[in-house]
Amino acid sequence: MSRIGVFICHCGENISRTVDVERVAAQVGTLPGVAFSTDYKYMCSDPGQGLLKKAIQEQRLSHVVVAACSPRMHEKTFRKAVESAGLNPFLCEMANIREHCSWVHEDREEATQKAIEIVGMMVERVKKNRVLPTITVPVTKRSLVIGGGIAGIQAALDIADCGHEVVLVEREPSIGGHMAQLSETFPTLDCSQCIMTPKMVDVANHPKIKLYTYAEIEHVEGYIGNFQVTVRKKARSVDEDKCTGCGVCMTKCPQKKIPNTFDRNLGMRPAIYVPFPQAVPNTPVIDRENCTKFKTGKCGVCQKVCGPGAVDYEQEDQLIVEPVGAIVVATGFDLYSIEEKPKGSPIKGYGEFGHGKIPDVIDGMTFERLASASGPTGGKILRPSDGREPKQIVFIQCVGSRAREKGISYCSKICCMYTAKHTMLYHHKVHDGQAYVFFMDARTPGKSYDEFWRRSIEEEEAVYIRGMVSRLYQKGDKIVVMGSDIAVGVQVEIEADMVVLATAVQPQKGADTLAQKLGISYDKYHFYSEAHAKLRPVECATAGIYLAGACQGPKDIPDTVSQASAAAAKVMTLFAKDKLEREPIVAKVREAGCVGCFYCRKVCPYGAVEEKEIRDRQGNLIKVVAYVNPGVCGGCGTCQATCPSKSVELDGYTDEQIVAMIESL
Amino acid sequence: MHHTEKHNFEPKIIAFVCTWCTYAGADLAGTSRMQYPANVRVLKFPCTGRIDPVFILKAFQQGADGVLVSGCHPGDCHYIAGNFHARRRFAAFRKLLEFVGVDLGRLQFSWVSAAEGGKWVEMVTDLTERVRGMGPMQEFRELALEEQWSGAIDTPELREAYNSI
Amino acid sequence: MTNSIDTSIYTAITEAIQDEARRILSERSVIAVVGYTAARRKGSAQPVVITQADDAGKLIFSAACVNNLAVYLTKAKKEIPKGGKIGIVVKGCDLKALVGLLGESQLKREELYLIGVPCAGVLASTAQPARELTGDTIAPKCRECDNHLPQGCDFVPDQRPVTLELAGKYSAEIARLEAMTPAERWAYWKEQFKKCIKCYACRQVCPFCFCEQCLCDRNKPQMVETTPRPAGNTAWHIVRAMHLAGRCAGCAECERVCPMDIPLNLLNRKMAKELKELYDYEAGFEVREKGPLAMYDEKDDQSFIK
Amino acid sequence: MHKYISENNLKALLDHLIADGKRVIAPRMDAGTPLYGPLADSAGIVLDQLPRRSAKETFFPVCEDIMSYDKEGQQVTLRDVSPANFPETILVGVRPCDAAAIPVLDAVFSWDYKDEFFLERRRKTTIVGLACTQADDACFCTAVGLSPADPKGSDLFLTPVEGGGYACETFTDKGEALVNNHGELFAEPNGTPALPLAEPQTEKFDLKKVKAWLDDHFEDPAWDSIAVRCVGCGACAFLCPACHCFDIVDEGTEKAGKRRKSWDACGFWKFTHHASGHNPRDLQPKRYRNRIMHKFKYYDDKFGQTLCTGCGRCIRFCPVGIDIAAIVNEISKK
Repeated sequence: MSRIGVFICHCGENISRTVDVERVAAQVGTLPGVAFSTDYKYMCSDPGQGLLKKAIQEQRLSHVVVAACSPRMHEKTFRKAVESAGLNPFLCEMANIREHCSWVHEDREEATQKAIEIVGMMVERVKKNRVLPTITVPVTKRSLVIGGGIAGIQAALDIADCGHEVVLVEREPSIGGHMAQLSETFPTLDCSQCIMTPKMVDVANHPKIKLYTYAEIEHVEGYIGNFQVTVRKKARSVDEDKCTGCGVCMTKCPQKKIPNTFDRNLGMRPAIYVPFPQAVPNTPVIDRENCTKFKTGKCGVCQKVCGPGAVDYEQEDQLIVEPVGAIVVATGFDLYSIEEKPKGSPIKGYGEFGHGKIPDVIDGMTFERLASASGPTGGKILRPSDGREPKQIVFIQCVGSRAREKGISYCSKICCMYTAKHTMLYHHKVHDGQAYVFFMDARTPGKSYDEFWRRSIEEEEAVYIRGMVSRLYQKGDKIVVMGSDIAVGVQVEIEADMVVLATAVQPQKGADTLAQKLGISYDKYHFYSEAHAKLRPVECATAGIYLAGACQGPKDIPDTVSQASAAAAKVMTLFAKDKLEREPIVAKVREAGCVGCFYCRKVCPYGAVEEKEIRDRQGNLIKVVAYVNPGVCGGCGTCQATCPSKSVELDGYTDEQIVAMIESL
Repeated sequence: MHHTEKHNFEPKIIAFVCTWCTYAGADLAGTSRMQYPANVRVLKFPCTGRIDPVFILKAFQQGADGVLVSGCHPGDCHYIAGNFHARRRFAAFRKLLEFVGVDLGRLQFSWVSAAEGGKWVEMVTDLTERVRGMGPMQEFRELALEEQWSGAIDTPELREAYNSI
Repeated sequence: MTNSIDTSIYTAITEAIQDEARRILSERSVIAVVGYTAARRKGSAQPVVITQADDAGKLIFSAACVNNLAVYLTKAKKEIPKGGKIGIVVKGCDLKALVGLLGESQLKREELYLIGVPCAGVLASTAQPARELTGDTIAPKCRECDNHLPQGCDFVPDQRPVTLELAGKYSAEIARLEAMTPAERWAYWKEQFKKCIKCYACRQVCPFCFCEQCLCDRNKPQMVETTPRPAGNTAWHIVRAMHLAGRCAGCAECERVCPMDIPLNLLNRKMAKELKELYDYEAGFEVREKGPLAMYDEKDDQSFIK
Repeated sequence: MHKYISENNLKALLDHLIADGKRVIAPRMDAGTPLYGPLADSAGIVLDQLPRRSAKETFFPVCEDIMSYDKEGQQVTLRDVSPANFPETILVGVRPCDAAAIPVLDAVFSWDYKDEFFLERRRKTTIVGLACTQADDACFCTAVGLSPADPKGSDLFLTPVEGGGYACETFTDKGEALVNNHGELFAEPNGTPALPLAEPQTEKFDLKKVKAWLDDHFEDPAWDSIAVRCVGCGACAFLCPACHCFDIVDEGTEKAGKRRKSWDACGFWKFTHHASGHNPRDLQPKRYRNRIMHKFKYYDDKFGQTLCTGCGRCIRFCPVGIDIAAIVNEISKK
């Protein structure tokens, strides 16, 4: 028989004003199983908790019900108190007679009666409560960072500097990401590579960072603290250990006419290449699609010229399993293509801007490469078509972004600022040139941002035209840009030498596939979803996975770096303990009843349900049943409501507890 | 404001709510000192996804005159998608109850967020008043007392028990 | 009455089933064949499991072959040999249940050898198995059958059933009930459920009631009264209909076997109708990983939610 | 005592009884199904078909309360159901296969434990049997030693005669009392010949041989082939006039509840399922074996009677066509 203790709180007068607390205590004291019942002014106060603890010991209470405020307020308080008195904290329940009773009813009789029923209901519930041990999960103090752009680099360095091992996986042959492509950065105009490359080198040299470039995530298993990540290290065809980075292979490669994607196809590179001179690692990779050796079997020059014998045509993809405890996703962004509308893209094409067919209509990133000192033109702004310097240049903002009719309604956030920067860079390099900007409105919140934008107009003489461009077309060697200036309400026509489109920021291609591997959610644009927009902005709903940078939404560099450090801090918080404790409100499978229909797995929002084989002593398979991984289970109980035989049960909210409550009413 | 006038019939309303949204919304109604009829008894679940249709059936069998099921708005589920599963489950279940002859006026589903204390009050008040107008849920109560003819005993005690409800 | 239904092809089908069973058993491509065999009473048939090619001659198909044999393949039936490929004779309606079981991880297609039956219909009841198959004696499910020739089987005798155009009964009956007031519907079902004696024939023949421990057999907590009283009976049939919603493909075995004539398939057809209307889902046509109540769409109807 | 009663007078008799406050149980249509049940008046009686369930529920209800409890504070109050409250009953239109089962059941309900719930109803009930004029190929009363005109179990037995009405014969004091109390409705027998009786076609079983085989064949491969098809429902046991297993469960809440006794069936997997999880009858053939053993061996061992009256209900309504007549016939030939 249970010996339940019931404690009715007056909450000063908050409860006792409308609820006759003494009557409630007296009434519930007569319920079967209740051994002790009392009322007290402030149960949550020190003396109140003392009373509770004393009663547990003196009355040898088996369960406790505290009738007071909402459990959302003080459940933790009382469970702690109960625990310190030697009872399992989950044998304590709260009956909410304040928010749900005394505060919402005026009639003392009605409120008292209701309070008696609420407490009675919790008494019946607590009888069915079970001792729940706190669940502890070991934590593997290594983390995985996916993506080697500035977000990934920052997160990796922060975690590694804290002494924890980091596995950094980058899809491209070098880390660096988009920031390595940029010329100068707003609002300070410092050289992107100058601030970026030292960090890249830090990564390469960090004893705690294990770097996989030209690698992708193949498969992710496990849960917070205990992930098993399979990394596919693509065949580089160059042995990283042997290669000294001398670069002879690249200079000798006969196939040199491959568009350089790092330079937005403006320059050419050989079939064996590093994406850019400051690449980390500085180990070339053979582009097998374009390599003569791989296409025809003939050539093999690079192998012959390679002193250390690092070139290996036979190399195959390697699958490496890395155990990690936390994952930071920093896969970054991509720009919406101004070319033909990519298949399956959510946004409609921009035929009015030439669909990429006019060679001197380029996107912002291409302009970055033109403006970059290490770019294909050595930092000179030259037209891709004829190499002439453009004297009239038009920038068009919000290409793709904020265009609901095209399919993207969000703001890409960085374009206003980088366009302003572009006009400045242009003006610095082409002193007699004129920049025009078509814009909807300028969004410049951020430290020194608005000042920067104003400078582009006031000092660098950019002409800002509020309005959109309706059409542009090639006329001789000019591009006629037709738009409207809504500020003055006139049509504008500019004969430009070059047009730069500020195309929308989108998640990386394959963001959705990676999310499915990780079991994290994403929005309709495939940006990854944070657990809470305000309060948990760097965590995924899936425990142990964190977000950094533009994969979560468009971001500039300072925001990206901040979020990366925040994600790193979250990882370090996780790693601060050897074992992870979590509330034991998790589902458990009653294997005897489970027939393995896996309805639970079909509805589980967390992917917590696994298969488990039940075998007899001889090892013969009896059946396959569901197993809920307590580390992954979020505790929603959808599985139990769905299970036809109720063979999976959510601790803390069992059918017995709920039915006991219903039956008490 | 709710008037505490006396009625002939005080319906029993059982509410199944999720912890994160509706329970918190009901808390907010309390902290805002809003007033509503005292007929409702709240059962807290982690998520509407946990609410088994059998509980609704059980509630009616235990004498509920009305049942309210309430959780997070679509997209707000603390557990990602529990309320989406619940929505389908209850869309189907209410059709079944209707088909066996339960008046759906007694069964209310709602989304009440943690910020919607006022909506909670409205839901509870509306359902209570509606069910009050409909009168007691006799069907399940009578059914609970019915026996197969062969097992029925026409004892005075049984008669008394029957008349007391 | 001239509404008799031509079942003459059943003789040829019987022979074809026997030949095929003989072949697959003698080639040992299956360990057993689940089919029908004649029983003592005139015109009667009962399920049989044969494991020897020599027994293939016992197999028959007739209008009394009413059972959905898929139930024998579920885990609930521990008596049937498992652990090898099993041949099974299936009508179109039975096949729909098999398709459901495949989707619910209860069966594996590669472990089945499906012998499909071109079916013109079977009897509504086998209380008198010798009755001629007519528009009056035919099972209600056959009146609205859309699967006379089962698809996707490993073997189907080359026969074409001649079918009668018969008015469907379930949709009319559902419409009749829907037109009633809730109180009238309640009264209707109360009369029906009152008769129930909890013999659980409905559950035991149902291919989808494959739970090893039925929720309604549990007593801790007792979710549903187990005693055969009106209250427990009503709860049982409501819970069962809910558990079958989106899964039941209408083999109507529950209704056929109910010794108390409770129109159980009416509940299942009503739920099927609702799920079709709500989510455009129909059970039994293709093996699907998730049924309508195991998935969701963010845009699902919520007009009933305030 | 031999008498004659016309169809109209039989109905008048029933109406008189009902008017007298007696409970008259007879076959009638219940939501489309022929079932025994209390008549509101004689118009509802249906005598041309065998009711779906047997007459046993008059004495052994589908479900009945045997006790109730209340908890008030720390106090638990138990209340027994008093059989003294059972109403006086006339059970009418009972076929020989149903009526004959009732004295068979007397044996088990008044053996080591006197089941007052059964016995008090038995005392308070007068059984009016009815000879059977129709049989189908599921009927086999003759195979188990009964006949369509067997008055076993009846207090008063009616045999339909040519031209309408029934020849009546009393077999007990209760039967005589019924006739005497309503003498005006009965006439002297007029010698009209009885309608031709039903002639079940099933071969007579050699019950001794059957039992002899069962005595020696608790383990036998035949059980597997017989019952492999059994799906484990309780239709056979619940329709059977002689099956009498029951379960006792407590139902209710923490505050109040009932202890109930309801029909059980050996076909259910739960029937012998132990609390430990072990089940000695783990597979369906073992459960079906129990059904046959109980009917043709155990009950005979204990009470010298056969627990089957050949009504054929289990054959007609077995979901999977299990035919007890065929099985027993086969056994008797082994």
